[in-house]
Amino acid sequence: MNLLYFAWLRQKIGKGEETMALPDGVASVADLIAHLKSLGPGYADAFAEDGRVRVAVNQKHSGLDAKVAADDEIAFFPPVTGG
Amino acid sequence: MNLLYFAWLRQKIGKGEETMALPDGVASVADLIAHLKSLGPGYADAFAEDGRVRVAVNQKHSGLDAKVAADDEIAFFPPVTGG
Amino acid sequence: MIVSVRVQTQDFSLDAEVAALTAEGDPGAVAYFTGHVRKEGNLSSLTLEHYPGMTEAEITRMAQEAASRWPLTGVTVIHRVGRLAPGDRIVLVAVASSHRRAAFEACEFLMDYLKTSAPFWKEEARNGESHWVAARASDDAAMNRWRK
Amino acid sequence: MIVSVRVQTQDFSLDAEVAALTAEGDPGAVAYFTGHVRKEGNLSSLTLEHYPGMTEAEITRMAQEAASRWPLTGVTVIHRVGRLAPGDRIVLVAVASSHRRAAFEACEFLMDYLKTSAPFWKEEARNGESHWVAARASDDAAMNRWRK
Repeated sequence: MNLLYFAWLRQKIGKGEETMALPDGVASVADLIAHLKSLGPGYADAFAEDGRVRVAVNQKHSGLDAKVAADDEIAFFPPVTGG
Repeated sequence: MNLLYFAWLRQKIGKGEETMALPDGVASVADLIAHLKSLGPGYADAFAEDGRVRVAVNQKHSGLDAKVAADDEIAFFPPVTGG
Repeated sequence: MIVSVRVQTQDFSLDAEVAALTAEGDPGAVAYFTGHVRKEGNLSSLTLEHYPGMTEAEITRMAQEAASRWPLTGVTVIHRVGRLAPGDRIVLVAVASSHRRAAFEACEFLMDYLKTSAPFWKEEARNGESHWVAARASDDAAMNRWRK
Repeated sequence: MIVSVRVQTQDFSLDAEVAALTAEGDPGAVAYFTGHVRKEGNLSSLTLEHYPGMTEAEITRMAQEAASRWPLTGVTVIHRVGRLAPGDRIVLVAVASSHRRAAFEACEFLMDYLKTSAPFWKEEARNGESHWVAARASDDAAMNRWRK
């Protein structure tokens, strides 16, 4: 899967994009976040408050219960502030 | 008084502006319209349907009961269609 | 507050007007409206007449009323008169504010006001004949939304 | 219907955009909105980030949703990204219709949508320090007006 991080998530994690094999036991966005939090303090900090993080699966706004698969593009970002 | 006519009132009356002494017995816009109707067929045609004519006294939208005086600027016109 | 009201025969530049409108204050939001002569069918031209003096005074009064209802930093109203061709721009209303909702509402209010209260009259030429455009009840209804 | 959606670093010309937007169909009414970087106090710059691909797709979807709700002849949305200075224009939404109320409503709808759903993020620089702008509950409330 291809993971993208924007705004302060990108800064906390230290990169804007990474490719990752689907981790064992990960079936939903919530599972993926739990896995990412275990990867280091930057990830743990980025996802410390789940409520502040938004997610898009294959460029569509999604919820924590959305399913994720090996070839998905999954993006994490703060609430949007354009316009 | 200075009288102004706009749009189809100007065309029916045949002029856009005229100066007139305050006619005897004319105290309101309604009185003035009754007087103007007597001045000829163009005037009578222009004011044939009172409901279609709007009036401004000294450049302020006014009603048929507004008072008129010798030094007023009184304009007659159709409902506006700008914008 | 910047208030610029003009009745003119020539066209206008939106970019120049917005630069002037936003030169003072700190508006984060500008809402605009332009009205255009229809290109439909057999319309060959539109001629606009106004009441010099009263028109400018009415529009300025409208702009001040808008500023009393919403927090605005500027209002620009340009209304063209004379002979216009299909597709030409007729009118510009631009409203600057620090709040986008205020800018939108004041802009819509001013357009409704212009349609129902500013002394302008439109004459259409079609197939070699001219006729005066009739006022529309829907414009009066739109204006009535704003009555307090 | 004309739909033009661009995410770009450079500024835009309102006059050129309106000419393009009104080239097709017969819109008598065009409503616009521009958002500008505040000039207040100690803000030295604003930097905008977006999600390439998703952003353009989201805005295009929004434009189509607007066209399904109101009778529109065209929609133009330009959103700038990168580093902007105080007073710079950030965004343009322009909506053409044969009905002015439809143009105003669709324009306001699209702005509310952009504020709450299009993937853009603003970072402000003040006094040598940067911070990410927080989303505002008032923008969510504005968007909720349009939910069916």
